[in-house]
Amino acid sequence: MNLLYSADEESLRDSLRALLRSRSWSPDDGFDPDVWRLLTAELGVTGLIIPEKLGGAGATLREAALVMEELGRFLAPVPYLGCAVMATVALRVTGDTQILTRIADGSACAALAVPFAGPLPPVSVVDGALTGRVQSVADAMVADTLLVPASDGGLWEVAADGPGVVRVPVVSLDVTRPLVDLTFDGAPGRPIGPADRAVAAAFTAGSALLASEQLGVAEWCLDTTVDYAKTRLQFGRPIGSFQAVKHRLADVWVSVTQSRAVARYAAGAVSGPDDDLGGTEQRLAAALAQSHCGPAAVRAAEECVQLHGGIGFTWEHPAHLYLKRAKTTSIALGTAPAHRHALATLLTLDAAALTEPS
Amino acid sequence: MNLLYSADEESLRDSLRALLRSRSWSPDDGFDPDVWRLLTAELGVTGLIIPEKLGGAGATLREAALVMEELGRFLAPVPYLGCAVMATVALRVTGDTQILTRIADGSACAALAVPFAGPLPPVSVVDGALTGRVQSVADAMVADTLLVPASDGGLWEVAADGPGVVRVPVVSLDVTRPLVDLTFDGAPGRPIGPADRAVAAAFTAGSALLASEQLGVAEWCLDTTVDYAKTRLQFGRPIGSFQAVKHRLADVWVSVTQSRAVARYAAGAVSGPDDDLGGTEQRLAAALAQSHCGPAAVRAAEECVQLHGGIGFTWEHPAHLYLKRAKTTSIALGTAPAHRHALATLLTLDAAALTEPS
Amino acid sequence: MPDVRALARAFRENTPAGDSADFLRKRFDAGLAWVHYPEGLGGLGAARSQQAIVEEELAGTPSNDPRRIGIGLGMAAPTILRHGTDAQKQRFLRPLWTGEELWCQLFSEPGAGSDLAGLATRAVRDGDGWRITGQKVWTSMAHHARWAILLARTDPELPKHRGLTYFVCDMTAPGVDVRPLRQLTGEAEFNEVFLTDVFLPDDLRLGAVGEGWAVARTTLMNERVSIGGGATPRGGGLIGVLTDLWKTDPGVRSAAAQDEMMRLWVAAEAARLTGERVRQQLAAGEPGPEGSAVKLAFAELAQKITGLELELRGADGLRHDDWTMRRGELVDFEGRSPTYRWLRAKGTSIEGGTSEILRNIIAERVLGLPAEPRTDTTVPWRELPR
Amino acid sequence: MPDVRALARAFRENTPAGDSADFLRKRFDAGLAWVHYPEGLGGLGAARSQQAIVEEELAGTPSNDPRRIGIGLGMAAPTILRHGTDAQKQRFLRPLWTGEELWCQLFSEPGAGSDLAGLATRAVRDGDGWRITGQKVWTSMAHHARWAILLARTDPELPKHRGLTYFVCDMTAPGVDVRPLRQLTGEAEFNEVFLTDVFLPDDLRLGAVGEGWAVARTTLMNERVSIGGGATPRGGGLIGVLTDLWKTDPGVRSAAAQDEMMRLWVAAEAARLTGERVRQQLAAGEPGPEGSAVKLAFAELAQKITGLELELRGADGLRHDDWTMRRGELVDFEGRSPTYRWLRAKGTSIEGGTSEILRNIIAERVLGLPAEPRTDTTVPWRELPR
Repeated sequence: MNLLYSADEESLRDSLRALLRSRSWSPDDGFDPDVWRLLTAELGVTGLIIPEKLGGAGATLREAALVMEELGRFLAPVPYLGCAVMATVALRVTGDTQILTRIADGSACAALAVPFAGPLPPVSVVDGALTGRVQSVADAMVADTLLVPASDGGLWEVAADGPGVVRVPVVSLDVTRPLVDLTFDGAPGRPIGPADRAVAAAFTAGSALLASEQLGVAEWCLDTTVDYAKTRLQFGRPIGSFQAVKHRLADVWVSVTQSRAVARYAAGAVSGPDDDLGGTEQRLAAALAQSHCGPAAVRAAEECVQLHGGIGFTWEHPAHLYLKRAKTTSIALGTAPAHRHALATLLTLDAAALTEPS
Repeated sequence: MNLLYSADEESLRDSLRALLRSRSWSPDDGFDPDVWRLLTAELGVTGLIIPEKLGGAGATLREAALVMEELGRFLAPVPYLGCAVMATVALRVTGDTQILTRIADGSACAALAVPFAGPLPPVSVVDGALTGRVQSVADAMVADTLLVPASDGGLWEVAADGPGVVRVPVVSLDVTRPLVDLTFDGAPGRPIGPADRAVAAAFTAGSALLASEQLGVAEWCLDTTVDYAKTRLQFGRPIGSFQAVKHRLADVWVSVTQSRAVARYAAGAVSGPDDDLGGTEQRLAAALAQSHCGPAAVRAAEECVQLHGGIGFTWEHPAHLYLKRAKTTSIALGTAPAHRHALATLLTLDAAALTEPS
Repeated sequence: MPDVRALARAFRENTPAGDSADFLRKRFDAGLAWVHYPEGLGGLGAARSQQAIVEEELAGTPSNDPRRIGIGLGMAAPTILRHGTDAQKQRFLRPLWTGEELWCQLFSEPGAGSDLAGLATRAVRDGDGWRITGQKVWTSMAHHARWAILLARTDPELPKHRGLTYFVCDMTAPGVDVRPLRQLTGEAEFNEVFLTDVFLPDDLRLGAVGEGWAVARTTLMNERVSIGGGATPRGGGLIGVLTDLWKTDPGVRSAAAQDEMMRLWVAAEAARLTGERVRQQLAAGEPGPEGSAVKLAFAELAQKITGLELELRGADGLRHDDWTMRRGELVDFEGRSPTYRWLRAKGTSIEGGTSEILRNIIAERVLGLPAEPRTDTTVPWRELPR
Repeated sequence: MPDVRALARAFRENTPAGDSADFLRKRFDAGLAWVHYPEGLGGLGAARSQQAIVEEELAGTPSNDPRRIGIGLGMAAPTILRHGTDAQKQRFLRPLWTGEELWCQLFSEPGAGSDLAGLATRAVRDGDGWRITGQKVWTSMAHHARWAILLARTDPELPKHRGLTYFVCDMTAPGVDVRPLRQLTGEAEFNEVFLTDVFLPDDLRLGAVGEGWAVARTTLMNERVSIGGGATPRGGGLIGVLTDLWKTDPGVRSAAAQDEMMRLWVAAEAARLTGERVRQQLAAGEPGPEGSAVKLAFAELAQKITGLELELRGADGLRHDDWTMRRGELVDFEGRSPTYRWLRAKGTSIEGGTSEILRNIIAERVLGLPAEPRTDTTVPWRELPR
């Protein structure tokens, strides 16, 4: 599998950076509607993985991974993961065209109504309406369309501001990706297909691509810390000239370098036909990606805070935003230990499942 | 509990060091009979924890822990752990006086016929004679008396060079504490009491005191590496003036400092009456000691090899002997994960045993 | 040797405990504040270990709040005792100990964190006093403090350690501007303190002009000793929070997590026993450097334990309690949300000497490893790159 | 651009494979040894990536043993190619590649490990040649080698990097004494080489007098590139040994150990994919510094995986296979006992550049962090403390 960036990807990266570099966000920004609009209108990346015949760019998840990487690096407060990756993949799997067309042209923003971490709660269907509670949902505050896996086995389209839907913002640890608690109380909706495969595919794709976001986060942390270490003087020397600082940054670089290979592999693995998204190799690549890239981002962010010393501990310096993003993503869509357990199962190494050798 | 060294202990330490400093061992020495004799005759430490009325010094396991520490520091090839700690504790618990009297006057050397790591194998009793195999037994090559837990529930005294006993030396990873495979084929013996409590007490005492040996090993590694780092010049400076080397040695010092507190605590915890040796606090202290001090010694030894560079990787430099001792002791009498599991059970934190909260 | 127990008993019998401040002043005057201090300065010249007897005998009587007076007690007092004039000792120690006057520390600056001796706050002679100008940072309690211990540069032409002078700063003096400094927890537990032409009379100078670094070493040494902290019971503190969660919430349990939790339990217990051993050494009159091992281990553990707690909580670990800016003066690791604990713990390896500086100190002062080649200690401060 | 595939096919069709050495010499002369080398020197001046085509076409024909000729191939050859005279290239490259003449490396010394440029072996002019005296260590293959690449000091009055000269050392010359150096595995995989007044004619000098360091950098750069190593399949190598044990021996399995093993599996797979990405970069003509990440990770992983294996094996992990001193030339991590693996792995973070030096290089050359203040590069070598 090709683990490098293509020329097209590098060019997309340049465009994204040019757009994102011109913005800045405060620790209180949970959503930047302008950037979201520009991503749709100028770069068309919200419809990147939507088929061309539905108005999208018809690209693969590899390119979307590149977008995730840059959004992570800039910590752009936009619902790309929830809408343009996970909801989109779920819709692709169900064969929906209506909503995808609207996502592609920027007139809709969808979110899967699933907890960002933890098991799916039951949402029951009575007389064509939904009732239930789903907590800690990502990217749903700004969505207009909710995709709800219901207890009838279907994935339902529900208008986010429709009757019977209450959205309560959560005080999120990561304020740049706000969570919301959803309550459905007889909310009308429309089933668009079976939920199981769609949601599973969305999680596999989401886990695989979240690794690229984590890579971007880790890269920002490393770059920022290296820059600081070159210019911050203590004892008459840049602190980056001290060997212990060097070695720790070298170790972070090694881990980020590995994240790049792992994230590229995961992105490539999930870039085939949607039918493959339930495959062993895809799930393995996604679990590997989360097992490695999540902890790697946390470590890079922790070193960023620590090596900045006091200033890294302030509200004013952005390091804490990356720390919070890194930690929450290492929990979201499954913690590293949970992904390692999944890997053991996929590799037939799980002790509980192994029988005596013949 | 007093975690410091008493004046008597410091004075014992001085005597031990004076004796041990005058000796040197090659990587091929598995036993030094002269030192063993001197430890008995000059310092009387082989009978340290044997009651005075049996000719011993009537001291507690705290003092024996101090001996372990110094033997570990010098890596003295003598069967102190096997004979003067574990076999002696087992004999104390069974109430034996005969063998203890002979250990105290140096005329006997006993060893528990149990694997240095792993579960007890069955040794069966037929017509008052023993049959079975016990592999990887420590300190048994030089013992004249074997204490064998047999399947009748008894602890048997068997003459090591008697009929029906075959001892085959093992190629041991730690050549300074050679292991031996024992085969009993109708070996005559004498039951001296029930085995269960005696063996369990010996393991608790052994685990607790092995931590002091591991402390001594780690101290040697730290001291030796610090000395080397002060004198080895590269790039025109002592390598110990490089910050990364400093920080790693500081971390080893922290871990050794903790080992000292933990090992002292464990030694104190097992220094009460023999009846207490099966108590929760004693088992907890022993498991804690092995959970911390084993890995700490391995780490100190690994840093010793690494920071010595090429010379640390040679047969000629003693670092590898400490590395091998550290690693084998971290496996012997239970690995750190096994001890952590025991701790979880003792603390009612074991998930399997925890029931739903009421 | 004074019979401390008898004195404490007699004091308790003879002193009405009605007014708390008055009781504490009387206790100070009776030499029962800190018995190892000299007579007349709150002590009896007794052994430090005798203090436990006093605390035992006076248990239940009015007491100062050790967390509010911590900086005064741990840092200002020993420095004043060692380097102050008689007048300074008489003036400052009693209200410091009773808690009537709180203290803060004006040492760190934005450009002088680990490299404290590189600080830039200037003190310039002005008649019978000094004019102080500069910016200090990471100052807890500054908004409550009556006094501060202050390190300022009196001679920029000397090498950096030699141009410093130590002052007591009047926090009510004109030109002292205290501003909250918000941290990644959302709280403002610390302050920035801007000093603009603050006048301090010369009798607020502590020690000789140019001797500030030597005086500050007394302060810093005592800071490190006091950081070892008090006794906690086994399984207490942050590890207790984690094991309580484990015991009460079956949803967080898994075999892999159990081993991870037990690793932390072992590390916490090893650190706790090390702290216990440090206290025994102190009590035996054999203070050692092991306190720094306790601080290093605590910082690492606090971060790992709280990090694991968030992981175990899963979705709940993504939710914070409150980002409202507030003045959090006393750190409460156990009372607030798991996310607060985790965030606040990140400060433990930075405040009171970073873990990096602590490792340097261990390596050089405990292990005796050679110092790095340095050039910043011999040239005039003014010429140093900044 | 030569049609490499056609040339290789034609060569295979027209060349009898009876005598292996003869076949390899002919292959060299046909430019199919290393196609990116110049014509006449075993190559065709083609792209490095074309070599894969040759290997494909010549699969199954006689080949050299890459492990025995590794030092020659990876270090001596690129250095000779870049810095050698035409005569040297003609003389050395062919038998080096065919394996008829093996090579070793005489760089490290007891007093110059990480600080290679501090080496003390002297080379003194003697007529039309040089007299070499000194001691080298960690020399693999020295007891088989016909030639060595040698770094020696020709001018001790110059700063250390500037007084070095690079030679080809004739290992059969009088005064060359090769002695086995026993390692903690019990084996003697390496040698000490004592050089006593060894005469080397001046035509064995590689590069100009005093340019030894620049020449050595070519060697070292190629050593680091080659250390990235070849492709292994997922789950292969040491992690495969561990998972095979896990699969076949139920006694080693536990929930805690499983998570630990899976951590290592993840780390091994991450390192493997990183190596794969490095090879893709090389193939795409964009070599990067990521190879050093692979070496660092491999060293750490090899030690952790083999250490866990011993733990899992319990009692069996206490038993070694054989301490007999032997000449172990080729490292075999998988064929010998678990204890051997574990011990040998300790060398992976020392040999070929310690992990510490590698981190320095990453920090300074990749991340661009400033160098430490140095004094050893400007004074004459003779005056340096040793």
